[in-house]
Amino acid sequence: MISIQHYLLVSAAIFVLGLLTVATRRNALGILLGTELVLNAAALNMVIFGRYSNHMAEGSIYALFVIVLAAAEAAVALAVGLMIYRNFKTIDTVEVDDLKG
Amino acid sequence: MNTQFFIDYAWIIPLAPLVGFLINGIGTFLKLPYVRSKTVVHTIACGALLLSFIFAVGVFLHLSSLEPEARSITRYLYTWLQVGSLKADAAFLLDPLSSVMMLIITGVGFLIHVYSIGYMADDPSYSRFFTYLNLFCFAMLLLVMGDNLLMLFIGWEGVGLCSYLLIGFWFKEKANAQAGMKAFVVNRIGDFAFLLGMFLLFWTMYDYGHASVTFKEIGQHVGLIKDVEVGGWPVLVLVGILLFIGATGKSAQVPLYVWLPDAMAGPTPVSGLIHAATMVTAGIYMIGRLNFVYTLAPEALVVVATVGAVTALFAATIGFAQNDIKKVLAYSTVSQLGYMFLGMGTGAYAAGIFHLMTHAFFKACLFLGSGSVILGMHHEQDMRKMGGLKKYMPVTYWTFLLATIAIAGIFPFSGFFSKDEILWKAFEAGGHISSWYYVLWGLGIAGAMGTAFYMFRAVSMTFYGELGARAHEVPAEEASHGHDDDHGHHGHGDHTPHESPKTMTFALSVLALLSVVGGFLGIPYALGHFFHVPNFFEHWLEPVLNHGGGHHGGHHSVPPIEYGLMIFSVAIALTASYLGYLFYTKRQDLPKKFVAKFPKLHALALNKYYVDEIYQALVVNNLLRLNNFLSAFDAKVVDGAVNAVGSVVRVYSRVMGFWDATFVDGLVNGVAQLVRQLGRALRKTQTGRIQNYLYVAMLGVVILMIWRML
Amino acid sequence: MMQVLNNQESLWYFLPELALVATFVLIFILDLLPSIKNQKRALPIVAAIGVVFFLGLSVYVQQFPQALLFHGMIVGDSFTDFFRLFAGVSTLFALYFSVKSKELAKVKAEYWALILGIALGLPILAASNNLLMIYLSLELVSILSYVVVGSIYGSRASSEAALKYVLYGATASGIMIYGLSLLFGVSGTLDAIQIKAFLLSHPMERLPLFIGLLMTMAGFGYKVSMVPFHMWAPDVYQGAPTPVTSYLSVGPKAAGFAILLRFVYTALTTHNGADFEPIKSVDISGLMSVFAVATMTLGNVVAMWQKDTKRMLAYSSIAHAGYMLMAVAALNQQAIEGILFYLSAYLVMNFGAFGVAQAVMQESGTQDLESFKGLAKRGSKGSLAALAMTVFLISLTGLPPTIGFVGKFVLFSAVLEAKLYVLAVIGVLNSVVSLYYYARIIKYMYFDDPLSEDKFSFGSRSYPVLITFLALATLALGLFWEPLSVVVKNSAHLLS
Amino acid sequence: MPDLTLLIFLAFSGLILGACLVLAFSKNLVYSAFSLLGTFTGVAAFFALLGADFLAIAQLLVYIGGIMVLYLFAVLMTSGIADVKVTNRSIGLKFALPVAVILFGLLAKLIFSTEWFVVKELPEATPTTASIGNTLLTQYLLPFELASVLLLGVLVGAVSLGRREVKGD
Repeated sequence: MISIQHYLLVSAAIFVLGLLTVATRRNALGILLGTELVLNAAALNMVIFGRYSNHMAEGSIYALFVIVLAAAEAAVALAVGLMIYRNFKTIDTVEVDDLKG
Repeated sequence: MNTQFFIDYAWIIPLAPLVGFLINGIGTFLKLPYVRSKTVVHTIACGALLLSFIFAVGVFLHLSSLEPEARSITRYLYTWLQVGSLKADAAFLLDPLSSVMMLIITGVGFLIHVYSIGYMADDPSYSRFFTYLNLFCFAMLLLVMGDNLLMLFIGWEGVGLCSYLLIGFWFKEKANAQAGMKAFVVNRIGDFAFLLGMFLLFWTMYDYGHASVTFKEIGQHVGLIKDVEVGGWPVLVLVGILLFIGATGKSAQVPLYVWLPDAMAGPTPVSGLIHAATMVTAGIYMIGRLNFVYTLAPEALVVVATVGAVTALFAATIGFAQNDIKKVLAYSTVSQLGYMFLGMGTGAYAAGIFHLMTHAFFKACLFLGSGSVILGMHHEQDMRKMGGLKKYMPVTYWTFLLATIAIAGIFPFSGFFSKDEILWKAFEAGGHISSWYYVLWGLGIAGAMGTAFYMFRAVSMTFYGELGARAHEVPAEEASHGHDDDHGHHGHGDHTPHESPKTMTFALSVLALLSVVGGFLGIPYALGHFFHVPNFFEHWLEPVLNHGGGHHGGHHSVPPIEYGLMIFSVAIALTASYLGYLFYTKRQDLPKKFVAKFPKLHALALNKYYVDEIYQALVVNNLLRLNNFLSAFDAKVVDGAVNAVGSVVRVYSRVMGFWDATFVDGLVNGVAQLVRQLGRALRKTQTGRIQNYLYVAMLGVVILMIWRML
Repeated sequence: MMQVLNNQESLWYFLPELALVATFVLIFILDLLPSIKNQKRALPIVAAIGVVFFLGLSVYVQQFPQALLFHGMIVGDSFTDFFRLFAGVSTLFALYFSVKSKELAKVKAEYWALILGIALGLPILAASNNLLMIYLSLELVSILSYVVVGSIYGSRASSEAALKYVLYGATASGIMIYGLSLLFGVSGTLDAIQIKAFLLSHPMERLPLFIGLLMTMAGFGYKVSMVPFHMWAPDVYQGAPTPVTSYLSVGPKAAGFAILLRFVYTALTTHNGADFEPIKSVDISGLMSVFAVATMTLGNVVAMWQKDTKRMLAYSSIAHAGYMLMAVAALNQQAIEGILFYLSAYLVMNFGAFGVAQAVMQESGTQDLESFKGLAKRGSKGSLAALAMTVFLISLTGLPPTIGFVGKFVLFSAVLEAKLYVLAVIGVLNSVVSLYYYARIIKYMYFDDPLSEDKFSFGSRSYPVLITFLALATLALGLFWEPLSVVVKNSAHLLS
Repeated sequence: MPDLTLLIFLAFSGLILGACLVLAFSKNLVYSAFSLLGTFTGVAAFFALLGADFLAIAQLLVYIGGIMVLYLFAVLMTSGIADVKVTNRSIGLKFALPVAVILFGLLAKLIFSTEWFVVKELPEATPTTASIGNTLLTQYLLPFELASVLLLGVLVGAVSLGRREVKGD
């Protein structure tokens, strides 16, 4: 039988790999892909807990909002990414480091 | 005359200078036409002080008409702040102590305002100067009139602010601006301790159900926390010492005195008002006001007395070898403040406050006299270029001489009464409290001898002999002209010294008169009982300072030793005075021989015991060396790997270096340097790369998780 | 148990926000009219009028009894009312400085609308009682901020700031909702009040609570720029348009503190007379102390090295967050009052400092701190600017007689009342350190020679008036702060 | 029967983890972007397994139909369609990887040591669409409306950032 822990473990793996991605990728879009993983892990967690605590509606709605907001965030982030590409001719974040110190 | 009126309107005392400040300040700031007229400016400024003085006198008269026990009136204005259990009113406490301080501030302040009319006559920033002066008086009055610690602190910070403004008055000169910054930073250290002490007192009282910052309530309930300890220390001793550290900053005691001599960069009236007569006495006033705390903390009192006595002697010996007339007076001020602290630390609060008052008279007179000399000499401060001024500036000479006799402690001038009272109380405490006080008394006597010597040295060099007879002693590289007080005026045609204008000599004369007779307010019982003259001053302050422990009042029998000590100290003062006169007039060969024989000793005093250099060598240089080491380390690590982990390691090592140095050296410049190094290291973590930022966030979460899970 | 209102009943409480939404939409509609589109000032004025309506209605709704609104989604209490006013006032300042900004001369209608959108998010974030509302309103503020940060066309700095902000924000909010999901997982509810009820009736081990809280702090901490979630702030503050920077450092930061306070106090502590006790053994106080010390120390020591005006102010802003976090660690009623008071003080002095900085930077054309040199000697406007800046800097340092001193005083009182002596000492030491970099600007302005001989000009007649007003407010509130402290005292009661 | 569910679970877990690993470590950005498809599908399957039918569909539609396509466009626009090396290199992996491993360990410890809020008897999964709709329009009306304001803002904001893109050329 699949227990809650199994689900949570998969979700934790997604979360950690997402964080690893954002902390190491050079390409701005690569980092964004990582954030999608982090958000998906959280949404999955909500559904898992909603299911096992018999608060399905709440968990689902939360996950739904996560999906919606992730989409919104991605739209803005990609627009910003295109802007960066215009101004820097690259989306390699290692080269986008005028501001530092 | 119904003096109740003055009590009802006591708020006019601080308000008048504030209004003067606002009128002149706004005019100056907006460049309104009326500030172009010097008459308008100084009429407003002096008028404000005069009004305050009249009301201060009124308050004094009213208080003296009351029964001694009733002489404490709180004038409530409005609730200034209230947070939780902390409540502080804007309220004025009118009692014998604050009324004495008010009289000194407004009285001496008024004279110095009048003096400045002449002194600053040709300065382009005339109105700005009077603006600051008024602001200062306002802040100082807040400090002494506030009925709670918070108002005292506000005034404390306010007078500091004015002091920096006035030191840096001619801020076009870098040295002045730097002197202002030095004073600012040194005082911050003191203020930090002061705040801590204040909070500690408040919260300890809070724990015992009497949270209050007003002096009256602290005084009533402080007994409750007499035996409370924090980390093995009686809390009141900690409070006393912390507050005293604040006082060493503001009142220029060892080791935080270094700013005061530099502060002489400001205009001379400012030196007279702020750095001699009033602001620097804030620390004395604070101890007097909180005497009930100190009385319960005898260990703190010993610290106060010791620091005071050491400062008194230490600064006096530096005074021996100074050639700048204002520097002599500056070190003399440091030394005299030391006496006051010695008095406070002995538990003889009234004597300390008494010396505060007489000192305000004669030191203001001396400073203003030196200003008059400087002006007469066309902005020359080096005494070696002076001499023989007696005949050119008679009024200045006589007033200066009288004040010098007063400060030297020669009977029956004011300085004798106050200083002798302090020394006697210290001696007496040697028998009553601990024989340690005998040592302090010895330091004090030695300092008194030094004071008489260097003051007469100054008089001789300035006023006797021939003008410029000593100028050849000035090394060529030092022969700069009027480096401090130069505000570019005076047609430089006539170089003969001349007497100063009437406004200045008037102020000098009044102050000289006070220096001569001021002492009779506090005639010691030992002398007074022959003529049935009581010690007015001590009686006046008794309602405030009656917690003085076992050895106040009494006085029914006078031990013969007291007369002996009196004669002894007068004899010492006379001898030293004569030596000071002799060495610098008839037998000028003697000091030269002395210098030739003990060049090192002389150089030591001339260079102020190399304290500045020691600070530099011990602290700054060592830390610079450490910094070099760190920088080298830095370069290697940076070359190795520019990445987040490298930065973390660097930060860690810096932090460790920082802690080491703090505990090993722990002084101003050094800590500042290390904080800067820490900042530079931490700054490198901000690499400009977003994934590093996210990595730090992840790392932070993981570290905190580990911290809690293990 | 307090009243829980349904959707229709709650609408009355929601009038101020509805006014903002209406203005938000109205701006897009007006933008379609050619006559308005060509009027450069028309849309910001409409936006400002909308905010004024919002403020008026906020005062109006204060008369309603406190209640849980929209089935417990948000809380209508005096704490919310306070942050409505706070958001409104700070938005008005942001609008004014945006109008006067040369960087933003070319912005279109959407900029003004998005500022209003952010303003809408602030009070809702402060009022959120439900984990979903927390996430949603936080994202509302964040996502719209990403856009306005990048609103200078063709500017490398602006676009770099936007990129860093969006990547950091997305990750931080991701970590936060993961943490919130853990809290949901142990309590089975999304409602903060019910989480506390559950935790009280079901004692449980600290670990999941602690980790949930820690991860949640990533989201809150990134909003208030708390170490180690602060790293976006210097870069974004430097690159963003100056009015946006000043807005971010006041409005969203305050809302971040609001939700931090509300969440910690509602869900994780119990009321015990005047004190708050953390539930079970979740050491909130210890955790927040660590954050506070790291935040203020880092902000202050790194600020000393900055040569860029906005970057320096960014680190200063981090340091100030640290001071307030210290009070969060105190966990008492005074701490809430202290933070609300300090936020108000910070609003006045920070907008003042940013206002002068913006004028100086526009006049000199650079963000270099050295453009402040000799400001006091450059004509009457120059000395006004220098004097006002000095007041703001003294206030930011926390010296009397300014509101900054009173604010610090109140904060430290709260910390000491909680007996966190070490924390207070570190805080005071930090204040001393901050003196160095603030005093440096004062030195530049008064003691150094000007780089330019021209008389200084604000470039607008109303600008110096506003700056003077802020400077006077900084001083006046430092001396007569009773009214503000009464407001704060009344607002510091969280409904739970 | 339980074995079948377990099998499905394991299969999709494998899919998710594999996709995530590709996403995190592949040197080619296009591969990473496509691997997101695997993760999203896997998570959608998990939603289905957990009985969240509506959410599973939404995940497929929004993520795979919307976000995925958006990403691919962005990848191609910023890298140039003709550009063959769409690199997606990593930096600091040797520092981040240990931290990530530790984090996963800590989370695993947390997951297994915590007593989660779980009902004794898991009810049968019922269709959730209706209840979600109901709840959204009653209890969760405010977030629902607020999200619409947010989306309007995002729409305008993203367009405004992008519009300049066109105008600049």
